[in-house]
Amino acid sequence: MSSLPVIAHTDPSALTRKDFVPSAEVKWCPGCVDYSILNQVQKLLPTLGIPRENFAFVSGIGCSSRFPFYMETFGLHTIHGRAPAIATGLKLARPDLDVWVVTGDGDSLAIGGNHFMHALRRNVGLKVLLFNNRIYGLTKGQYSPTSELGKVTKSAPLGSIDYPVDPVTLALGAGATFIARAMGNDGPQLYDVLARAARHNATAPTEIYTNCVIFNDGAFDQYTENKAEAQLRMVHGQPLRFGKDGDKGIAIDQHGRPIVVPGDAPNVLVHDEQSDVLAFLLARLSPPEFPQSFGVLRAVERDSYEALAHAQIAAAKAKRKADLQALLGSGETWEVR
Amino acid sequence: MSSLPVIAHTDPSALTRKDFVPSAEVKWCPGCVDYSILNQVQKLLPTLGIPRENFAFVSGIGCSSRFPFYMETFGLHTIHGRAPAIATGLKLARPDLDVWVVTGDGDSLAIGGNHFMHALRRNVGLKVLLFNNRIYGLTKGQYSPTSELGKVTKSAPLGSIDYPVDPVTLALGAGATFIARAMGNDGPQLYDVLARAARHNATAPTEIYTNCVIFNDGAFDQYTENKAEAQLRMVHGQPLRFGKDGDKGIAIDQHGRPIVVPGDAPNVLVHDEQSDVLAFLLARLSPPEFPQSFGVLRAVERDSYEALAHAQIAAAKAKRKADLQALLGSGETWEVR
Amino acid sequence: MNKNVETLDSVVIRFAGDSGDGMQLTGTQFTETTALAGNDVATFPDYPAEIRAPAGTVAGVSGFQIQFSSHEVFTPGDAPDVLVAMNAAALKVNLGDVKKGGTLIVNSAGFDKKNLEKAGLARSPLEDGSLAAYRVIALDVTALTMKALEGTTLGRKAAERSKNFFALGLVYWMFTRPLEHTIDWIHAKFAKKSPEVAEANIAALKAGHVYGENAEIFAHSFVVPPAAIEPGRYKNLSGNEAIALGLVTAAQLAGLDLFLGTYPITPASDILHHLAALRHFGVTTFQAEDEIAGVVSAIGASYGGALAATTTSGPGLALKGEGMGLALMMELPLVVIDVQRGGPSTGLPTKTEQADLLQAIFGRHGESPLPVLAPSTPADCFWTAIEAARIAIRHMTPVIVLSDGYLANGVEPFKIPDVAAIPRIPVHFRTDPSGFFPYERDEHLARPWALPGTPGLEHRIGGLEKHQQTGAISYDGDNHEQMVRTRAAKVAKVAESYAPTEVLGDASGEVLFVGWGSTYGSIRQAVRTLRARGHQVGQVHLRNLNPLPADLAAIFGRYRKVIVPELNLGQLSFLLRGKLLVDVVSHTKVQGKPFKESELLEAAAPHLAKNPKEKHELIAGDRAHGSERADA
Amino acid sequence: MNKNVETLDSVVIRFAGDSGDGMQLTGTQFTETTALAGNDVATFPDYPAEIRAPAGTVAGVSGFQIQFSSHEVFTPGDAPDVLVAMNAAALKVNLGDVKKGGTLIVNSAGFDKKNLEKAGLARSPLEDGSLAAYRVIALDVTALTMKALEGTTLGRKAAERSKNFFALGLVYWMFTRPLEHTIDWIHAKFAKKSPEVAEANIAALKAGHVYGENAEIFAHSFVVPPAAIEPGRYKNLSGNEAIALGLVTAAQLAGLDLFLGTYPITPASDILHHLAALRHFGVTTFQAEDEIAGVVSAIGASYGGALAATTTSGPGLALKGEGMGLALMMELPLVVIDVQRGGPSTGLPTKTEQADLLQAIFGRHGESPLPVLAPSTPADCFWTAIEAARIAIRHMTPVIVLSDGYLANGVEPFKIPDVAAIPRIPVHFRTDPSGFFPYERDEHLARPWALPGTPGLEHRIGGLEKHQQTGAISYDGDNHEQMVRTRAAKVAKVAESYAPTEVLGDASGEVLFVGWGSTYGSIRQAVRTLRARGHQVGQVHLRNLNPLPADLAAIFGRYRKVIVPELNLGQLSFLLRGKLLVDVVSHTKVQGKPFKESELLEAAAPHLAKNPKEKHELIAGDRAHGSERADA
Ligand SMILES: Cc1ncc(C[n+]2csc(CCOP(=O)(O)OP(=O)(O)O)c2C)c(N)n1
Ligand SMILES: Cc1ncc(C[n+]2csc(CCOP(=O)(O)OP(=O)(O)O)c2C)c(N)n1
Ligand code: SF4
Ligand code: SF4
Ligand SMILES: [Mg+2]
Ligand SMILES: [Mg+2]
Repeated sequence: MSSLPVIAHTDPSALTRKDFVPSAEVKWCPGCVDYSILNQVQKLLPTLGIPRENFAFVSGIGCSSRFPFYMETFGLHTIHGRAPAIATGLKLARPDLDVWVVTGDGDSLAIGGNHFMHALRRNVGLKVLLFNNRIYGLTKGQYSPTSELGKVTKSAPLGSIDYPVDPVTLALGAGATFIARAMGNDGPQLYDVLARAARHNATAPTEIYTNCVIFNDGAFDQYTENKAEAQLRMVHGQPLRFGKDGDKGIAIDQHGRPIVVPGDAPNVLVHDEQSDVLAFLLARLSPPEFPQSFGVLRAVERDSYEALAHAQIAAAKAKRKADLQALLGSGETWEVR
Repeated sequence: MSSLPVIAHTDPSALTRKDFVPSAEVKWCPGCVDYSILNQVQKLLPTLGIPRENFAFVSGIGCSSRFPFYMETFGLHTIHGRAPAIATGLKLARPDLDVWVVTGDGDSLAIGGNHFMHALRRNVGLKVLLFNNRIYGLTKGQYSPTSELGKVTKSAPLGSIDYPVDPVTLALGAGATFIARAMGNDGPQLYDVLARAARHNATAPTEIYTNCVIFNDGAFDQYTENKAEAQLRMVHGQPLRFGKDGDKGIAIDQHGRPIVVPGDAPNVLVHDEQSDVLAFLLARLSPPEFPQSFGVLRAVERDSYEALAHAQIAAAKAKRKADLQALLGSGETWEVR
Repeated sequence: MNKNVETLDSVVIRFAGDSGDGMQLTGTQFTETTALAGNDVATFPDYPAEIRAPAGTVAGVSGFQIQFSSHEVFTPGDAPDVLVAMNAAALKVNLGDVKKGGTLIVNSAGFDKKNLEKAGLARSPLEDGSLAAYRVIALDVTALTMKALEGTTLGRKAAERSKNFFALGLVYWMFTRPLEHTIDWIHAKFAKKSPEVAEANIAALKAGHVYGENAEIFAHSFVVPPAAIEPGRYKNLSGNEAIALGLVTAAQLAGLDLFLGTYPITPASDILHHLAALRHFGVTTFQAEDEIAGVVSAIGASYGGALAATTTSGPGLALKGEGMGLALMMELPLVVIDVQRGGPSTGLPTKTEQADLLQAIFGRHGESPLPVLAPSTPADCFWTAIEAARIAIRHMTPVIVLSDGYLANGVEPFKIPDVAAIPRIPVHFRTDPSGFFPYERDEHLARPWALPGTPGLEHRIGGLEKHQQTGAISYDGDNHEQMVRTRAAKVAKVAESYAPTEVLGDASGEVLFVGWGSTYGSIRQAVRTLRARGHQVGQVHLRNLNPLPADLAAIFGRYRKVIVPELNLGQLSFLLRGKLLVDVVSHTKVQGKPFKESELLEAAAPHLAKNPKEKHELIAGDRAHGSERADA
Repeated sequence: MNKNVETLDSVVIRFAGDSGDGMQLTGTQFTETTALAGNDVATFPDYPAEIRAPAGTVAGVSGFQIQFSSHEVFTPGDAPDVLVAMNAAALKVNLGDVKKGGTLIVNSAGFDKKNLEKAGLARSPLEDGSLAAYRVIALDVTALTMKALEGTTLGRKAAERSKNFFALGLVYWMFTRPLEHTIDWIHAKFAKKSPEVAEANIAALKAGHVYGENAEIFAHSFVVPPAAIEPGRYKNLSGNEAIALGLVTAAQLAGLDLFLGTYPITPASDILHHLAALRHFGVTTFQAEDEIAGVVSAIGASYGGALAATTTSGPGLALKGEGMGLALMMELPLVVIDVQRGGPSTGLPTKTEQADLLQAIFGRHGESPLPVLAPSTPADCFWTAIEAARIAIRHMTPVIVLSDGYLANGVEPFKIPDVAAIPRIPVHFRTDPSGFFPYERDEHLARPWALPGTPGLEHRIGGLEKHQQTGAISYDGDNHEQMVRTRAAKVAKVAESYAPTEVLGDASGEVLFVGWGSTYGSIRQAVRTLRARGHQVGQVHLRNLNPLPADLAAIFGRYRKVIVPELNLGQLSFLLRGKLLVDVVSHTKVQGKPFKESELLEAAAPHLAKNPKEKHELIAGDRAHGSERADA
């Protein structure tokens, strides 16, 4: 029925990074890690075989949410926290589009926590770039839901008393079919992870650690100063090892608690992107006792929400004719002469 | 500074169930499991050693949220989804009160999902009764965020396409220090679990399966029809066994996946309320492959939000005098004559 | 046996009983049969607030009122001529409304000790003489039904459930109505699933009819001759269903898929339910996590090229304010339906009210004007939904439609339109990239609808103020002023497409009633009565609340007084005063109920001439100038 | 060397540079020193919208304007007499505002090729003759500063950062100002953390001063003699800080703990920041997950007996509508602060606007009236916050305070009050259980504040309509009507406590300006000028927007015209028209900026007498009847 214009698409094979760079000036602070993420995304998109006009970036409000302005694609810079819900409507209406959500830790976990959670549980086909700088950047430095306990900010001059939430465990709790984590300033790592997310069939959130040089500088140094000890790189089917030459491994005890064992111990766990319990365990690891996990924690295929929605519509259409005149005239009627 | 009236409290040792029964007529449908929950709560409160006037019940909107009207305590029947946030304000202002939140699966997980999640991560001292009937009762039977895929309701005549969310894994994902699950119509089970929740120092949510006889009758029959096989009762420090005479046990494989083993197998897991990974694993179990877990999944002590808040205020007061005249006159001033 | 038949002009009848007694069904059947017989009808269903209030109590009483007539009727009537009461609580709750001298048909089985207790009555009104002012027909409907079903295979309880059909049969006899329509309906409804129930219901229905025929309790039966109604095919339609059908029709007229993003709330949920059943029309209904997600998902869908709508009631409208602001800033079409209920806060969720008007017009931060419409009858909900979609698309703007609980659940005969005769809704998607600017405007001041997926149209828009042509973020003060004034001008421009305001009744005279929304029928009825008494009275019923029509001041000037009746504290009054500087008389009521005709007559009384000049000839439809209240 | 000193009445000076150049600090220091010197001052800081816009660009320009005078001043002035511009972008952005013939002090180092490029300038305005209409003083501030710092331990970059102090020193010389205050301030600020920075800044400051003294670029320096200001101790206070202090003071006056539930948003966040630093006053600040949690947590705290507040800006106010409805239904005290910014939607978040007025008054579903107040100056924010708390507690109601971005960040001298002299806020917590009904009312129509924890007061309330005395749920229509009208009457009653409306200027005459909020100063300045020109002009500045004072109609009647200037599309105008049926003249501007005096003079022109009767003697304070604009 829909009369959307029938359109000849452009050829995606000809696309290069430059095609995704608009003329607009990028206005993040010099040194902000947001630049690095922008760069990786602009590199990634031309490799996906999708016509440029089919990309839509939807963001909320925050420094990170300025992202769509810096992409030569369709872009919506909306209101604070609501991007996942707006994108859900767009993806439901237009499953042909490749819809990306760009959001910050405040945008997605403070005001937008519920929409984020529901997009995940519904498994809507959205790629979600969660710029986690553990601070509210745009509003000049209040603590966020991911800020550490005791953090001193303008809104918590004696230190924050809010226990932080971990976006990854939250996503797992909501039933996410995909969840990944990457360092925003580690180009290759980020690229690899985003390349996986881009190809996931349904909701694909990536938590990206994003250093804010102005209001939370150095927040992620702990993961880069001694990378081998501080980062656990997860590879599906491979043992979960870290440290110098993989001399340490992650295992699990009888209470279901993670433990560190020698890298060659027989009980070193093997990464399995299908196991949500394992993903939860890996997400819970954190320094100093453990390394922090990076990469794809979980990836399972499950019908996306829009696929189910359109299958239902298609089935209904196959079964019943959409005759508007008949619909209006249905039920008990009578004739007045 | 506060001039709240100084009040002689009533003697809690004299309280009985009857003291908590108000004159208001209970208006749930005959047969609704909400009655059973009301009954257990009214039995439990007099055992807690708390003066009656110190109980406050805060609810949102829904059949379940009518609960405060049926309790002879202080009660707020507020707006849809916001009870955890209102209760957070109340508890912060009045840590001396015993504040209970009463909510439904729609109230706490649809519109109120974010407040629920944030109350949990902040660890506010609230007892949360989550009446999960897997349906919107009050608005006459739409599917809820906990309704099963394919459920046929007025708002989904061809079956719901929403993957349900599990309140327990969601709570764990948010970092809950306590989470429990009980059958609403199993009086003793419910009483035991609520007695534990009532004594937890911080956020204590209990998911209560609540059969709605009108719009979702029989939703939980699967857990009662063959109780031994269908229910895993968790006891801290005890092996996780179920089935006839505990002939089966829950273990974990190298991928972190749960498996069923003979009850006397050496690798049967031991319940540990301190292990959130184990709690996540237990929460994920569900029929037909596994039993459903009931009881306390997780319970750890961690300072409550209001305790931290008031400690900070007390420390600040100890350090600096609150002299309003001095505050108004602080900074650069000058005299005009 | 008395075979007298008396002819009546209009009758008001109310069926009342416990919510388990099937009164809504009984009322609906009576309405349909009556409409089929050619009467004009207007109905008012009245449910209890609780889902399942305890049986037999006052809180559990359910009612259904119908006015039917041999001329046009506009309201279900003020006071019933006939009350059918199935138990003591139903009598207690409804008696006060019944006309003195009216008829009470009561099921005496509903007045036993237990029932009296539950109703909070010390003694039985059937016995204490308190019903002396009425004609009381008490019969043991329960026992009579049981007797009629002797020999069927049904148990006592199931059989008892048929008692409403006995009552219906009796009333059918009373008003000389055929049983066929209801018998057919029972067949269709029960024959497959439980043929015994069908059989029992039919038996009860016939028994009631026969009882009327034989028992010597009625002096005579009545007949209300058919009304002169516009020819065509009709069906009964509730406001909520009409909105759903209107939205689907609008989508078809525009050639778009319909997207509804919504969160359930009384009394709006049924719109979702109706639309969810229309997947085969390409309708997507998204039951969101809350009202905010409801409206913003619709914005996303609109951006993608769907006809997008969101439905809610007052508390939800409050929550959608920020989202609507985004839609009007992005200038995307969106239909927002607010089915008003008693407020503030949770208020009276099952009752009707008109108190969201100013919230709809002003309830967003910043200068954020948008068109606001209100349907006047259940069937008009259909046309108003289409009109809202038309404006939304033509002007690229969100539009609010203010329905209410009374329209939503009320039912009236709806003349089934010929789809082919309804004007299309033109949609122009921008496809040409050359010279494309996201905020360039057409003659309606609308910007282009530029869909993602269109090569060369890649652009970025959002909630920040934008450059007046390129849509790029602009912090420039002059540009902001220009944009603020342009958005206002765009909405003001909607009024240019209005037909001249229709004046019902006298085109000038003593009093003009100005109303909006569901008060249409009550006002219409009052105007008719006043004119019949010889007064010169007109009626303007506004469908467009924002912007207001340009010709109102001129019309107002033709009457000595302008009275504005509303189910709030005077919101339209305030609006008219502020916009037109006219000292209108505000007449308000906030009881969760529609106006009675008598209340409006009283309101008019002080402003009427002492000696009306002459009796008017009431022509059918009494329109001053006669454009159809349809989407012309 | 020229030692001439010229005496001036008023001067307007603007400091402008890159956001990294410390212009806000420079402006603040100049303001404080000038206030200490006894002038009356008014300021306007103007930040860039971006957090860190690229250095040197137009988007990154930051400005600070001060008017100081030997008589009362009410605005930072329309057009600067002196502009200090630290780079090309700053000159470009600000030049248009400078008075023809005004003085430009420019840092020539900010006009190199790179800077010109970033500013989007093809040629240097210093060289292309485009500044001929001004007195240009171009000096290489950067180099001069570097030179002054030779021998200090600081690196080049750090040293360069002191250049704003050089400029400040120069301007201090120009206006014959002492350096002590700033030197003290530098000591206090930097001495501990980085003594070298302190040293460098002081050296730069002194060098600038000496440069003015020695370089033969100024014909003379100026002096602006002290103004006649009410005696007392003063300090500079921004609107946001004033709100914070007002809330803490109100809590103390009421003997309650203060609870703030809020979510950060520009330009309101600073209120949170200020209050978060006051834990030792028993203040709880709860940084909630969103605005809804912000307002409802405050409701919870209010129910518990705290003085509860929530702070936000437009988008947040839209989100809080449902919560405010709950508060007014539960009838709990609550102070809602809306610091308005440019809208709609995200709009112009760093700019000022007054477009939330009708949203504040009408933006909730159902009939949900509540008191609305607006402060008129930064210092008045203090008193308005106290007044809001007083009304909230006395009438048991939420109250909205409408501040705006201009007040929030603006700074003015605040006369430090004697706390002991401010009237207490009486609080009565109900403790007696005998005869307790949750919705019984006192003489203010307020219900009792009954705290949990009080034995025998156990009761249940909520958002559903309640019985007018017991507070039990009531679906009764008459009760609902009674409650709706009572809630309205309660809010209307607030007006009974107002002092007679203050009229500034002439008590009758040609024109009355009626304003509200931050336009106070501009209007005041315009009225002063018009009266000086001999016109009879009055000013009413409304602090109470809802309910309106009862005496307005009488006052309006004393003028030939009523002009209502607003930074929106005429919201107060509409309100006054609707309430009073007066044909006021609306004068509006929506550019994210305050009115200029000249704009108001123009607006008044068509309505003024051609030949004003006589020149008025302008008495200090020019009040018609003189109640203090404080919380009396
Ligand atoms: C409804 C609403 N509330 C609050 C704000 C103010 N606000 C804008 S962005 C933001 C938080 C930004 O933090 P985050 O999402 O972490 O993004 P970042 O700037 O750190 O990238 C807030 C509170 C707003 N614009 N709208
Ligand atoms: C803001 C708002 N949105 C929607 C509603 C309508 N509403 C009331 S209760 C409810 C859901 C009830 O479901 P649940 O929380 O599961 O409670 P139950 O009735 O099943 O106990 C809804 C949608 C409302 N009252 N307010
Ligand atoms: S404030 Fe922080 S997050 Fe924002 S642009 Fe600057 S560095 Fe990046
Ligand atoms: S509708 Fe369901 S949940 Fe609600 S009261 Fe009835 S049985 Fe209980
Ligand atoms: Mg952030
Ligand atoms: Mg439920």
